[in-house]
Amino acid sequence: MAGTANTPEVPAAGSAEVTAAAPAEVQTEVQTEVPVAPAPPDGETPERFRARARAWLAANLEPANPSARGFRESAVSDVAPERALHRRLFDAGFAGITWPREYGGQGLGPEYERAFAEEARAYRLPDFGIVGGTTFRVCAPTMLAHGSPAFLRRHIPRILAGQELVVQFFSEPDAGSDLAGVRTQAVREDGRWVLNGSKIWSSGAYYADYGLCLARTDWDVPKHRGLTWFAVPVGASGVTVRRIRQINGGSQFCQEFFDDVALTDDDIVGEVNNGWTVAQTMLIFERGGGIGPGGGSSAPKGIAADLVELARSVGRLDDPAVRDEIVGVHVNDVARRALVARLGGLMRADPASAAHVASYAKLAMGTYDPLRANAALRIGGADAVSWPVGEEGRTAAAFLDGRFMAIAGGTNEMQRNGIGERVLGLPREPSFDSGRPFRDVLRDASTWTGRVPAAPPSEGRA
Amino acid sequence: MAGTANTPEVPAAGSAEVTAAAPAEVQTEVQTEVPVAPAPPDGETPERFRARARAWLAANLEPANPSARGFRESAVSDVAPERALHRRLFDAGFAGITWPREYGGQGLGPEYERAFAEEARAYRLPDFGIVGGTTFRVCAPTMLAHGSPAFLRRHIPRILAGQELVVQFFSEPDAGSDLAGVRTQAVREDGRWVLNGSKIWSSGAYYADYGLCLARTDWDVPKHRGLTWFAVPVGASGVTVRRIRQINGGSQFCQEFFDDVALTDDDIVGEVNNGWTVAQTMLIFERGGGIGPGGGSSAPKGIAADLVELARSVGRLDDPAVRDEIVGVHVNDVARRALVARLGGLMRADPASAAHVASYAKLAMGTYDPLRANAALRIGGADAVSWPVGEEGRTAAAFLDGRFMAIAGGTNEMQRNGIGERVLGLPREPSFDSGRPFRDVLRDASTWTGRVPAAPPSEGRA
Amino acid sequence: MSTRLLAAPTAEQQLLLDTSERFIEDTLPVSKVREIAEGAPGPDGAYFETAGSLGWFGLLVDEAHGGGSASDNGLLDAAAVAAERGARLQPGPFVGTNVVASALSRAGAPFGKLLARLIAGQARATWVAGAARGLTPGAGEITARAETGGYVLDGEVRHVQEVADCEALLVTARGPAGLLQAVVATDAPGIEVRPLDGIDITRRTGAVRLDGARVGADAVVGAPGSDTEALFDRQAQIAAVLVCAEAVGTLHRDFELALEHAKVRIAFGRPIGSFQAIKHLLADTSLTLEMAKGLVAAAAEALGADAANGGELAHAAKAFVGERGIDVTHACFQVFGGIGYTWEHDHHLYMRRLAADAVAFGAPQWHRARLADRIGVA
Amino acid sequence: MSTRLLAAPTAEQQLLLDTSERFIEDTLPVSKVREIAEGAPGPDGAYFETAGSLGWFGLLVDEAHGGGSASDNGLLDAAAVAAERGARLQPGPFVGTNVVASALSRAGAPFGKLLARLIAGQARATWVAGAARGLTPGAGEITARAETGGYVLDGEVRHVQEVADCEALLVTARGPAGLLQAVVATDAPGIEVRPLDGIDITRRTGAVRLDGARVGADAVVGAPGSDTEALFDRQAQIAAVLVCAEAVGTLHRDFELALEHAKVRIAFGRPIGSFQAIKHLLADTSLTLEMAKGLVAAAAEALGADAANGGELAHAAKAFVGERGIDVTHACFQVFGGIGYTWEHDHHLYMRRLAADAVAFGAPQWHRARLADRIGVA
Repeated sequence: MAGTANTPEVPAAGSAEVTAAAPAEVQTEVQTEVPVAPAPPDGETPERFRARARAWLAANLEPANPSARGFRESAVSDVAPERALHRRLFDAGFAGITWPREYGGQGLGPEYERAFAEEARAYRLPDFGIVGGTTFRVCAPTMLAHGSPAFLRRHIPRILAGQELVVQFFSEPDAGSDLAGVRTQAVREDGRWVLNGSKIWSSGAYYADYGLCLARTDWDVPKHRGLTWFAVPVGASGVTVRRIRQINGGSQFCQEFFDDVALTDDDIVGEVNNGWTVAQTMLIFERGGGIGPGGGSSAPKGIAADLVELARSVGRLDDPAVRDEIVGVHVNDVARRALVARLGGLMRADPASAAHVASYAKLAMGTYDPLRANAALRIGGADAVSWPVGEEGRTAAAFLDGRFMAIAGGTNEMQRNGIGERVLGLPREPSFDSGRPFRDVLRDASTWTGRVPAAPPSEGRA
Repeated sequence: MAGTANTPEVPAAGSAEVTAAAPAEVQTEVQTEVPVAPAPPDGETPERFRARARAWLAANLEPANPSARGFRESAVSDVAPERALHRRLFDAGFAGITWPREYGGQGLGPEYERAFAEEARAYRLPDFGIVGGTTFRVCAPTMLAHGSPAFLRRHIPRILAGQELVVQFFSEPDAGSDLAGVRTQAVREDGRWVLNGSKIWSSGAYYADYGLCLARTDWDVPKHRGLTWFAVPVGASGVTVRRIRQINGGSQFCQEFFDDVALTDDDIVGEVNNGWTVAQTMLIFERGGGIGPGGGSSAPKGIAADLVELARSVGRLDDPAVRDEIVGVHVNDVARRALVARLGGLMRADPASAAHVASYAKLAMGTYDPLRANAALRIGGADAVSWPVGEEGRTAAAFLDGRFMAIAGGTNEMQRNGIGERVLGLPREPSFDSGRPFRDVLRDASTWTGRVPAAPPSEGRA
Repeated sequence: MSTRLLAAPTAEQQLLLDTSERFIEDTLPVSKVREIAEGAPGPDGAYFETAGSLGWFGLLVDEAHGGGSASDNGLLDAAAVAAERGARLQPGPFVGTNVVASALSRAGAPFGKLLARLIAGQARATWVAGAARGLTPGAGEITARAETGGYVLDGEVRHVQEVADCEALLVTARGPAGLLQAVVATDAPGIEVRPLDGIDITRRTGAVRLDGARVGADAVVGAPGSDTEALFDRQAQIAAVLVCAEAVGTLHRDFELALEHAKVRIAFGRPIGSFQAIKHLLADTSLTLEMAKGLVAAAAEALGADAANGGELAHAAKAFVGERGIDVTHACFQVFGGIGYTWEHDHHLYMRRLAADAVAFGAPQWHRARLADRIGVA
Repeated sequence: MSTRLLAAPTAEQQLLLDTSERFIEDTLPVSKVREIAEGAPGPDGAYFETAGSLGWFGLLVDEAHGGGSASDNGLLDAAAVAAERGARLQPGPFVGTNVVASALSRAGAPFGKLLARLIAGQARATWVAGAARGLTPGAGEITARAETGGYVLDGEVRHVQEVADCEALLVTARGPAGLLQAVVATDAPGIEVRPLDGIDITRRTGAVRLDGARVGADAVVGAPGSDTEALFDRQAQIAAVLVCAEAVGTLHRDFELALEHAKVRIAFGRPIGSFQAIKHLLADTSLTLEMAKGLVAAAAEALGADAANGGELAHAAKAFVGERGIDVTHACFQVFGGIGYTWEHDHHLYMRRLAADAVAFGAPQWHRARLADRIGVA
């Protein structure tokens, strides 16, 4: 009777705790190896490169299986073959095509990357699940923008060779929307850094090798100013990774606990106490995947096909109320797609506005996803809330997941603030934590009265 | 083609400006007369009183006409007969039945008032429209609570005799939700007060005799502390009353302009600079009419009869979408009535909470009235937005009026703040104007940055 | 801690509620419900017998048949108890048992023995209606054919809330003379109860299959045909009121947790409840909740007193609570943020329960349609 | 000042929009529209002729018939112009004239002379559909009976937007062989145009009565029957896109005024726009507005390019803008507070316009029903 929507691999009682032994082992073994990628041939052209890629792909990779569900949540052991596959790409000179030569990339232009992507479309490429995106599209680009040459020489080639998967240790149990309100701290002691605290919502940390961790390194300055990024080995002593069991039964996200984890200056990305600058770069990369150039061409055909199918399956497709419900969803669906297309146009017209305007797309998801999930629940009726043992309760699972985009990666409220202040130019929210030592902010927040101190005469009358 | 919903008495272009000549004239004429009411007979009992009232009513008043629309918006001249009728009640000892004898009332208990109300139900009583309620249920009770004996001896008997109608001069063009943010000022000069500024949303001021006016008398203290109430003769020199033309074509509300209006200490209600205390009393009386003991018994029968009639009149009563629309409205209607009944129970159980809990009823109106008006617009379709010349566009007028309760008498936002902080106990909004001279508040608001000054160390660490 | 479904309970009602709350907190608090949801065994017989001794199952039964209520309105009392149950996610067929007991009480003597067991909490029962009169589309229907001295019942009905533990079922079937209702024992031949999985892991939902199940004429409740249709409507209305009352209790507690979170959770140097975005969301949600409580209490009061508008209010209550309850739990989720997304936090247990309660005993659409039938009927 | 219906207009489109905006601001800004609403005479012939010279009425007409567009998609150009018109509450049958011009352009030569006058702004026209195909329930219908050489038209249709000033009407009638459309001159015998009052005081709405009005076979547009039904659908879709584009402009300006108000209005020592209650309301409203703009532009683009999903997008646009536009104007009203309740403030002019535009050329319900017809049609 405890059976729920979908609880594939997580033990029924409590959450799994792993100390990520496997990655640590791998890491120890190869600690000193820095893989070297072949240089591109002299006189390389996009055409020659394309021909070379085509031949190599045909000889080395298997055809893609479009019906395969893809790697999403997996045991650590499942990642090993994917790592090996990535290493073969690396050794053949097809990993990091546009990345700098000195850090294991090929140093070629984007036209080479496009050529490879076109040729590779029909093949099965390495799939690291959600950690793949985090590693290659968020963490590594952030490292390249802010890491020291020595740091990059140590890490980037290994990333490109599939030896290092990197996730974000960013959000905290007590710092969600308030991203800079970090309480995990790194204290300098005897020439090294000692990390204590906890991070949360790290996707797939349980099979990653490193976490890029934002820690407070100075409590006596305003919150944005005393932060530093560290690359923390997931397998280091004192790191505990706990998979979070989600309400839908899945457990893709993790919480980490740091108990006197020893780090060195070599692990720092960017400058000490300048971590917020690095964070802003990271947030831009994180949002990068959010909005494409437009949704028109890939729009599904017809009227909300999934809900039509649902209504048919429960025998209610002829119910006028159900049909109107479906039409209502469809209207919002096409309006959302049209919005994304419009935002693409606005961003191209004014690239500087892109980061702010993107909030519309996020808010649209956070607003309409739950409404859509509710509509499906109504259409499904009793069949949506109970089902034969062993079957999948997909409508129920979607309902439980419906608010995901309203909360994760910046809540609806944060998007509304962003749109209100940065797009519409509305006057700012009063800030109670931007100009004061973070230590004091935390202390005073616990005794909040709503009272605003009177400005000192000199300042107030300036 | 300019014809709109209902524009009865207001000239088409611009708004009517009146200087309230008629009331002023009346007032001058009777300036010194203080009417005297007869004392109740010795040994009066509720039974004897009732018999006396019954006989007097039968001999003196006309039967009530329940189908008469009632006095709502009228010319000044229409009020004269109502005043005369009230004077007859007064002279017969039936005005101010529970009010103090020394101020022209009868000084009897509430059971006498109930007896009179029951006997009088079948007769046509004086009807001052909206100003009647303001005078007798809001302004006079406030005066009785805070006015000096001399003030009350001058004004209350005249109010009871129908000679003084009193409205509120409270809201300002630049102080709506922020009721205490008053900028109309009274300056003390040569032993008198000089009033300048403007008030707005005074219901029926154009046929009233006095306005109870809240004015700033000290700019160098926090906003709640430098306020004083004055009874301003509407006909005084320097007072201009302008009827506001409303979006629905009506013009029940007024704006007043004060241009060096001379007042004296005798015109003050309560103490100088203690006006906010008086205001809070007034707000309690103002809200008093909002919630009865419950809505169950007077609930209309059946399903949203007005919308059913509308749907029938446009030939859409058989449309399933229209029927579902009507049901949706009905469900909200009965939930609102049930809410009012519940609030009555909660208030009786805990009278101290009444003022705060009443916000639910107000917010329910502000939330559901617009939805109901929108539903009617959808049901009415094209017939709701255009109609034969000369007919009344009732659905359209209701739509234009639909937000009235969301804005007037405390916006939805103010109700939500009240519920959040005073009922639910949520932490307070930061206040930027409660602890500082109002002069400084106004100056700084115009250059708002959202920056909160750091607390001086001594205060912050207290 | 009380949900205060009744704005002003009488002393007797308050006693019933206080003892019920204490019993639940001592016996089956939410932490234990969670264990059941994770696989521990459900409440035992002692739980139900104690509940019976508190009066939970006799509130809708005439005193002549051994029932009794705290006030002169047993449905109002039952609704108040249901709200306290819902706030603590109590499992078990409270709604079903009360609906069946109410129906048997009206039917009288022949069912005295079963009724006594139900009242005492020695047995549980529920109502198996399925798609009869459109109540639960797609849930399947039972048909009854006459045979000498009784009927033979066939068919399958899914989505029967809390059926697992029931000793008897009140089955609605399509018979030769129209709608027919009969009491069957779950252990009788030809009857099979099969568990279903579901979103609400705090309750046990199941399917009931009747395969040539025989019932005697003495098992028939009320006269088949239009009389039974009227009984059906009343049962649906009572069930609607009680399941709404449980749901309102669930909403109350979900909201209470969100409110508490808003007061203690700090972001940007302030408790998040000091931000208008959160404060106003909670104020609006609180308005919905107060309206829901008022409406459910009004419906219970009117239906329990056989007032003319009782049925109408019951349908309105299910329409309102079924639909707006989902909005309330979404709003709470938004206040919780990420923590509400974790299995360890209780929010999802409330959210799951509300999704299932919304369609139990008729989805809002069905109850709205009943109101639409009354349009233009003065 | 531009509404930016197009995220990235071409230089030619920008030129069309700039000249249109300048023309409106110079000739008939909102302050003058207000005077017309209060009783002053409507725009004169020069207004329409200048508009014609800017290209407003030829955008949906083939070059062969004297039309021309700024881009290769005349409907997209027309929608962009319509948005600028709507932002400034421009009166006159822009939508109707373009719908008629588009229909006549397809029909070709016989209507060349009228078409030329329409394009030049020397004459206005609109489409009289009434309740045909359910477009405007209760609006009345025209019937056509055949006579030698043509038809006789009878009936009355109400709720014809901006009919007062029209020289010609495209009338949809129920004929002997199904739906039939014909062009009639408003001064022809048997035709009467009667003004109506309405919520939108910036437009003139009227009723059209045909009493034995005769039209020759050469006045019939398209082949009666299923061919005309397809024409009808396309006309309804074009009209939907254009009236939505005007409405989106109106929404844009109402929102712009509310936004400005939120920045300058002070309460509690702060601009009210610094409060989350107002800021978040405006952010949500802005999202709706951006979605509306995106959807209307997408519909214009697809329908104007004869893409397969053009009709579907047009119906969706009318459903979205017609319903959510009312929400947007309510939100703006809430930001204005009391000032929005005064006749002197422009808000109510926008609010009135939006209420009327929502039902013009098919209420959202009708367009939703057209989408429902397509459910399950891949």
